[in-house]
Amino acid sequence: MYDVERIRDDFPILKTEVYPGVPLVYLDSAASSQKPLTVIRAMDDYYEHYHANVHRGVHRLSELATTEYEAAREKIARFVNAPEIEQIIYVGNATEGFNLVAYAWGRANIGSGDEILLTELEHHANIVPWQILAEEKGATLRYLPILDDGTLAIERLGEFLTERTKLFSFTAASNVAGTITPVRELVDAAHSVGALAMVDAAQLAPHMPVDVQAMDCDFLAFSSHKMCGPTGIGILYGKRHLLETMPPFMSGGDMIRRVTFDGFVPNDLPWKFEAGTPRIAEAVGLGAAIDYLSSLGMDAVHEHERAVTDYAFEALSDIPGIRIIGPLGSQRGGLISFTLAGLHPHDIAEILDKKGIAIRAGHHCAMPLHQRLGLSATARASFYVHTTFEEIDQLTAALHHARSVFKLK
Amino acid sequence: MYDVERIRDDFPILKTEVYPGVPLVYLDSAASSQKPLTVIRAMDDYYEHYHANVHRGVHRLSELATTEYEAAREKIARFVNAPEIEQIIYVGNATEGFNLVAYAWGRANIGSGDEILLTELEHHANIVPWQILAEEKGATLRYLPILDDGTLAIERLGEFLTERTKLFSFTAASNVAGTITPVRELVDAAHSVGALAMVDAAQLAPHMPVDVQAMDCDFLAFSSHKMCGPTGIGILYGKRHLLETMPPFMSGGDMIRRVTFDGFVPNDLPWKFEAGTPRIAEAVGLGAAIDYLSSLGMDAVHEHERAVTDYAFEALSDIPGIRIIGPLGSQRGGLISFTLAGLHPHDIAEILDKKGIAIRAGHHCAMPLHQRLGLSATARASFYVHTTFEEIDQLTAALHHARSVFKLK
Amino acid sequence: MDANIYREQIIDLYENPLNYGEIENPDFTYEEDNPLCGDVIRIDVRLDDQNRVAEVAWRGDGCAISQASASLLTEEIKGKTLDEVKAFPSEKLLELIGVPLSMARVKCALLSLKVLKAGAYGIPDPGTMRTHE
Amino acid sequence: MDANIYREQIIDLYENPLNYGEIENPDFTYEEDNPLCGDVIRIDVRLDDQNRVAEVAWRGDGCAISQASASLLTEEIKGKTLDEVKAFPSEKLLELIGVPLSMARVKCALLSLKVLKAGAYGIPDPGTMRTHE
Ligand SMILES: Cc1ncc(COP(=O)(O)O)c(C=O)c1O
Ligand SMILES: Cc1ncc(COP(=O)(O)O)c(C=O)c1O
Repeated sequence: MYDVERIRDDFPILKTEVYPGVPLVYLDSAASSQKPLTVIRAMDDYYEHYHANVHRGVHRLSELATTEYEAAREKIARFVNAPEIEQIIYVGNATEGFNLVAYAWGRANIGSGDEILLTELEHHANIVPWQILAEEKGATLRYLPILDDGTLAIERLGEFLTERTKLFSFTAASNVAGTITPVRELVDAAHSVGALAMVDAAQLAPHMPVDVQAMDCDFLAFSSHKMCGPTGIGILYGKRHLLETMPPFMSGGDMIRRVTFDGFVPNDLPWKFEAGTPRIAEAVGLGAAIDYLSSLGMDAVHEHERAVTDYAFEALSDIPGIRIIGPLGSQRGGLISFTLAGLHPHDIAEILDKKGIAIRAGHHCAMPLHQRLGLSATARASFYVHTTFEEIDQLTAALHHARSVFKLK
Repeated sequence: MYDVERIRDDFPILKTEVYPGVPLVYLDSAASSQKPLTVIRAMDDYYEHYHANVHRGVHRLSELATTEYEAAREKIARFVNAPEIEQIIYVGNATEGFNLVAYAWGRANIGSGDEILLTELEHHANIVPWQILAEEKGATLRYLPILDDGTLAIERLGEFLTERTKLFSFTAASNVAGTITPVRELVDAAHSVGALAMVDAAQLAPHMPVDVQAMDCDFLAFSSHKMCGPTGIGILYGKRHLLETMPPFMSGGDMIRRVTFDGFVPNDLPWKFEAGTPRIAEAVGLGAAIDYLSSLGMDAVHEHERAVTDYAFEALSDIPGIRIIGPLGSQRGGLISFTLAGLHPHDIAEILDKKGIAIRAGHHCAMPLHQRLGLSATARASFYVHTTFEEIDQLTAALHHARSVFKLK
Repeated sequence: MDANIYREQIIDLYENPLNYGEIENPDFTYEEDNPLCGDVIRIDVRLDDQNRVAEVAWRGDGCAISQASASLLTEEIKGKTLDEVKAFPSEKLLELIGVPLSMARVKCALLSLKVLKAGAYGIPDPGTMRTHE
Repeated sequence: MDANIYREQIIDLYENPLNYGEIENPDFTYEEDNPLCGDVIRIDVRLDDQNRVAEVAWRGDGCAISQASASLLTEEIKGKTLDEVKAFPSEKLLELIGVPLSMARVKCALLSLKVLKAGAYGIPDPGTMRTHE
């Protein structure tokens, strides 16, 4: 059984008081999740007992550090069902995953007149690197539209995927509308016109089982800090033949086999893409986060969030003047973005904060989507493994209170 | 007074036994330094009490996280005497600092026939990004030679710096020869032909006071993990007018002011160069490391290392068959690379490891320098704030022992 | 702790803003947003022949703090000289708002002043900005 | 704990390697380095008309483990068929070396076998490699 109270005990921060006497109600996991103690302690253990630089050392600490650094990679490979461990590249965050592909694959493979297809749902991380690439190469960006309920206009794919399309990069789960997209269907559509498919799993990997082989995607990126892991690290998965034929992105130590004054020979995968001293403690922490999530079971995590989200959807729907962005039910991940007539999202977040409730207000790094929705900002409550029904009740009550502060009827 | 025993108490790992009954003698700080407890605890405190995503949040945790993230930047700015806080860019490691400049400044400013001057002392981080850039742009790399004692052939600068030189990028302290270079003199020489000057401070910032204004350098990079801070973060400093006119490097959330479906407007400095969720815990940890080093005083740190290094130099010089790389005395930082006739560096490191002594063996990410020296590998012992004379005695004894294992006379 | 930053006057000004609108042929005009939250404010100013603020109007979209601040600021600068506008202290505006603000909200509160000063100093429009309405 | 990985035989082989040298007109030859430490080994092999190893020689530069391993391996494969060479098990070589090795040193120990097999499978030279001597 999924015991949310026991799970809450795993997260030290949930015992924090935000203001004297005001306990934390953390409903901002989509921005960044909190960390269980095991993750924090795994990094402490590293720093207190076996920190050293990896790969190049003969001595014992370096050996231990290298072993744990690579063991974490293996855990991640298993977590997303990657065929081979070498297909898991450590990067700084999901954003760097998109930049790596845009620089290393994109600059070698995108030319004038080519098209890159995105969707109207995307986060800036999956827009701006392609804007820069398209501008540099004379390529064109297109955006698959959404319907008014925040789902993709799948039936219009045929208009947008053409033989000029070289890449279709899309989110598996929207951080604003909550929409869960039909990844395999979109990947197949991309492949059917000879395009590659890249998946933004930043909001998927923390919440649901991920299977890159079942998705058949060519690239996939996500961030550690949204899935119980530390800041400063993210993952890029890629198909082997693509990673092998791509030139390096960042260069320096570790990513080389050999350097002379005249040139260099890159290292094997995955190190070819990991330049300089890597994110060692961060990999150890992410490995511990993967262990933690696996111990809960990603199916159970998803089910818990579904229950909480359905409950929240219903409760919030009754608030006068509310507009909830995105679809209902099974097509929605564990978050709800909304506006309240007569109350700016910032003011909502501020009033809730004083009651200890942390939600986010703004464009959530998805300005184009907000423009499409005719909004400049939304308020967003997002849920995770430790969210309780009582917290949803507190949220609902606080929103009613906010309306009364602003004297809304 | 500099009390090394008290300082050793600050580092939990120094109490570790590498093998049962064999305490750690850590002489590999140049590869990566150990961390004082205050640094580890600062990150724990962050994760246990105020972790949240920065910059975009109204709620209290986000406010606290943002404050600490930016406070660390201010500490770093003060530590290197940067004129303005916005000139401090958080990157993943020193290597990423070079890549950022090579991509963002280099691709806009280096053309066919231009020259980039490096030196024969450089680490791969300060070679390979320029090789890629030069190849792409049809530019030429040149290397200022070293003399046989590992110091730069400064008197030949006139041959190598010409009006074709657009950038002179050089190390302030070599990670192999130990050489400390005359930074201001080299920067002035670069400026005198209209070239920019970039300084590799990866081995300087941990050990000596750094003053970017006194150096007058245009760019400077270093890594947190070599200076008591966490892995996963480094610093790029740049002159303001350069950073302002450079295009972004990585793109996505946070580095933008505004995004539409058609384009984007970059954010102000320093965030223009920090895409996606940043290295928040890592910045907090680096801030604590700066506090720690400042509490010791960088002059005192340098003086202590000088004493230890001089002592080690003398002791090692007496070992039969030893060849010490690099200069004597005041031109040397706190490390000694060497070879022993009849004993491969790897075997030395292995035998020392069994006695708990961690040194590094290999090319130390400076293969071209090793080629220049006619060596494929060296052994390197490197010192830091916590290194004692007794540890040097243990090193010397262990090297005599290694020779006896290999039956060398 | 309660949401005491929302005192009566702020909420009144949010609902009934002062000086809201546009000026035809202003002497200067400027628009800027707070990129981290999307708040946006545009201010138009017409000066009289003594370089005093003869007419001022603002439009915008954002939270109660940023919008109330624009009302309070535009009200306050009427009749002031261009030099006084350029020198208008941030502290003064925060005082007019009169409630304790966190760091993030201080940016909201001062957006109107940033826009006003940019216009007064004649800074060119920084990008492709546009009110989201 | 003492440096027991350096048993007598390893050190003897380091000082007096077996089969050290070159073969003119080998049937296959291959060279590779361990990029993380700079150890490098080149192996030349001449086969007889039954595809058995008639002559083998190696050159290289590196630690006692990698160099002793090359002596032991080349000694062991004399007279073996090409197919036996291709199938030569790593465990067998580690057994011949006969001392406990850490992960990093296992790579040193197996470098010679990696080079031998690459040559036996006819893999083309992977880069601009060259012995540092
Ligand atoms: C002189 C020098 N430059 C650059 C680097 C690169 O540092 P990092 O690997 O942390 O990027 C190092 C350390 O490895 C170094 O010693
Ligand atoms: C859908 C989506 N994609 C990408 C990102 C970027 O992640 P990060 O900021 O960790 O690089 C985020 C989170 O901010 C996100 O929600």
